[in-house]
Amino acid sequence: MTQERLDREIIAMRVARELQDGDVVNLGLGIPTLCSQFVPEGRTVVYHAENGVLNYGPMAEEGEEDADLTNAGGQFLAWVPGMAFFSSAESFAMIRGGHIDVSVLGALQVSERGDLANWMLPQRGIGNVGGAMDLAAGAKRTIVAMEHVDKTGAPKIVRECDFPLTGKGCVSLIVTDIAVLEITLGGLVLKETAPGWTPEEIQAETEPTLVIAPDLQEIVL
Amino acid sequence: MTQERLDREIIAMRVARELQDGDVVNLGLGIPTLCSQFVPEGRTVVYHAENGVLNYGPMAEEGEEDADLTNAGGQFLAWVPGMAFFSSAESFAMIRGGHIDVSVLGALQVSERGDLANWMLPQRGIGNVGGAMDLAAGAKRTIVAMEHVDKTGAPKIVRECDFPLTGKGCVSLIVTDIAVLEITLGGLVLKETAPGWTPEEIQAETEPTLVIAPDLQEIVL
Amino acid sequence: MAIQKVVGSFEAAVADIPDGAWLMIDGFAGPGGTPQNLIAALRDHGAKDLTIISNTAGLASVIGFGTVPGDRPIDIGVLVDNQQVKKVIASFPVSPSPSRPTSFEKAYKAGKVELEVVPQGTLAERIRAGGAGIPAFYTPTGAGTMMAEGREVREFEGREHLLEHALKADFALLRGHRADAIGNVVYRGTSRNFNAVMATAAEVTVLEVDEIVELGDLDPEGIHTPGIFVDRVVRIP
Amino acid sequence: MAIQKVVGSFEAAVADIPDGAWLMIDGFAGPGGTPQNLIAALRDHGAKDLTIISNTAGLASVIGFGTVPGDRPIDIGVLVDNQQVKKVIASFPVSPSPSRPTSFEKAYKAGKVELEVVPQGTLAERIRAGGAGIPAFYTPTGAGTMMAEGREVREFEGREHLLEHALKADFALLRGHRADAIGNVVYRGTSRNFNAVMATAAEVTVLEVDEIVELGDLDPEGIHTPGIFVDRVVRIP
Repeated sequence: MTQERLDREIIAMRVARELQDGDVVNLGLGIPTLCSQFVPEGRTVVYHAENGVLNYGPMAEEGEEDADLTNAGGQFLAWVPGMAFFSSAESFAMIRGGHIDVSVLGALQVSERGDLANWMLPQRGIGNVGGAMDLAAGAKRTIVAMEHVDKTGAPKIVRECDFPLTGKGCVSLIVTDIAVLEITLGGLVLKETAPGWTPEEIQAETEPTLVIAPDLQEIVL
Repeated sequence: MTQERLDREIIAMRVARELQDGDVVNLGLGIPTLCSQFVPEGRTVVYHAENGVLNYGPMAEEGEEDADLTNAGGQFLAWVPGMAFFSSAESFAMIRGGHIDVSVLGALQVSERGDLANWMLPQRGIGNVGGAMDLAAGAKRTIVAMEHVDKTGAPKIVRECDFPLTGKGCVSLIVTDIAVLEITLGGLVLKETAPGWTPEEIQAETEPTLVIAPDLQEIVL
Repeated sequence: MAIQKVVGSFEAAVADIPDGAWLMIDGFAGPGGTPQNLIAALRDHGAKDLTIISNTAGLASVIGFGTVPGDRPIDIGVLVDNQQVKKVIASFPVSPSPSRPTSFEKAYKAGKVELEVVPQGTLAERIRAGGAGIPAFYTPTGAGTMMAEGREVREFEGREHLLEHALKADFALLRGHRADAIGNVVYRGTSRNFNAVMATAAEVTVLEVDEIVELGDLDPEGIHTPGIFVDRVVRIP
Repeated sequence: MAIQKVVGSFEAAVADIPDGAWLMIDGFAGPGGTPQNLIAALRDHGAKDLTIISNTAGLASVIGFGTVPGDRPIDIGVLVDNQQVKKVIASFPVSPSPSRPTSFEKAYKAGKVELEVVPQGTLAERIRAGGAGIPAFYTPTGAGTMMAEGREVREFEGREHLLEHALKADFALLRGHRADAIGNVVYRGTSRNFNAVMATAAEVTVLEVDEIVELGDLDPEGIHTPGIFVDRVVRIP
């Protein structure tokens, strides 16, 4: 079997399986944004964007872009029935108040206890925190979607984050291009592997020691 | 000259002279409610009711009562152009945030330093605070409109309130049925008298010692 | 599966309210905004030992207060009468006139119900905080008064403030004007009062509404309570 | 005299902004909601040493971010370029990509401007608190991170929270969609973002709007910013 890294769409597809019928979901920039394309049939997900819109649907068609209708990343949305608009204060009251079921975020580092670092590269000396800290603190469940290692090949799943933190102990699931990992009180559990990857190979790209799930399986899409 | 106590309409008329063009005003129950009828010509006052309406106008005509359009006292209002509705949280954000220029309230007692007691008769053992404490704390200016003495003839303007307080040092002007008094750092100043009343007679119905304004005059309506 | 929050009866909408529940129920100076049908259903349902967070403790027994003559609307006074209420947290718990006591005042004086009086703005802000994930905040309201008793006092810019804590509830019983199937709601006029903020602060938010409309019929710019706050909607027949 | 908040020119609307003023200016990920005309007028006006509270510190120099191709909208980056800015308080101060630095990032690295980074929800809530008379509140956001530095940490229900203080400004420069002469305003779509909350927290609130309508033309149920928060409205020609 060829050992390949999953592409961004496949990561997003795996994350999308976590979204339950009726969930209110906030998708971060990058891979998380792609998740909305892959929600399993029969499930209705309510999308929240922190710039103040609920129940948004697809991106705007070319030529239909409207500066007054974007997601938090500045991507143009389509006008669909059922949307509701509100201010940033109300939007973050929803987030902080526990009204968002799932937040899907990218990450620079995640620790084995679920600490998240995703807003500042230390060497840049300046960064965009945006709504990430509020989402990390407020969403009922935080899922990280990311590449397993950084561009130099260094693990992004670490014992302790050395990048500035976004939130402590907030991440419950990590979906990467080679594995699905759950953060539990009993440790960092390897639940699923990408096709062709052994637990040992995944461990080699992961700093903390993995707990192998008794029902470890190939990634389910 | 006959010595009479001013009636409630005249008290309201005197208070109304304090309302400046463009002021945002919240009128309490009782005499304060009457003020809106007497705003001097040429001045536009914006009325705020704490149950969530701005720019309301007159009371509803008989037969036009609508349970969805009342002031905070449950009186029916008329639908007029320019109104805005909002929630109680937003309404009190306006009050607490200093966006109300003048609050006109009734009182059980006012102290010489402007402490206000208007929400509970101690002998009842239970009372309605409503929005009074928020208005006392938040309005830029609090004017009290009341009878000078209670039903037993006891002064309501006292050295220290012995009724439960609504707010400390919040009252700046008191308009009663016999006098207009200003609360200043230099003491409780008698500014205007009702027709036929001498400062001595007003002092006799007032517990703290009055400072007589150099420009003391008969009440200006 | 499409989201569907419309429930067929008031009875079904309150059926799972347990004894001892904390409720937020709208009620102002008159019937506007009061969920009269849900209150009646809760009376029939019979859950006891309720703690009710509301602006008033029921004023309908005081005739003519915000009420069209001849009308005697239902409010939480009926729950007090029915001995379902353990405690009320309110800003306006009694009649304006001592000579016309409400059901609540009589029960309170008989030692049958507890009361926490909260300034109206502090009540609204504590509920907002409950919905907004703010556990506590400082307010100038009530400093130097009885409300400071048992509360932390702290100065900001030379002025005393009180620390106030968030309020949340198990259920909110509210009244809206129009709603769609996914639970977007608009209120009408001053009936919005405590309804919109209470909708954010309960585990289960239930509204009775005048009208259920098609998805897209509500102006997306003018929705007062977005559907994520709403669990059940019942149309008033 | 009838209340009349409509001002004839952007120039007049910003003419009294002094050096050293604290400003709130809307700006999100794209031009939606950004008061481009008022920012341009402030650039021409020239007030210096400004402290600007905004979600971003200007992103227009990063092409294509929420922007229709070919368009290069004005944002607070032009005030940075014009050396009018002393400090920015923002949640999203720089380009998402380090390789495409904005004017602000260059000025910051050159030591010409100061920066306070605030989580977006904390920023919105601090502004709301400024408008709502809440001097300070506790939030779970940022606990256990750099944001806790220099802040009081306190546990509620076993969880760490930070004490955050209200933000206010001398002027707010905002963008609405429709307004009437007494200053009632509605926004359009996601352009509401920080505009509605900033409108409550400044001494002088100024909006540019697409349209001025007759009193009564705005739905009283759907007004996002009631006129008492608004001082000046300028129609975009």
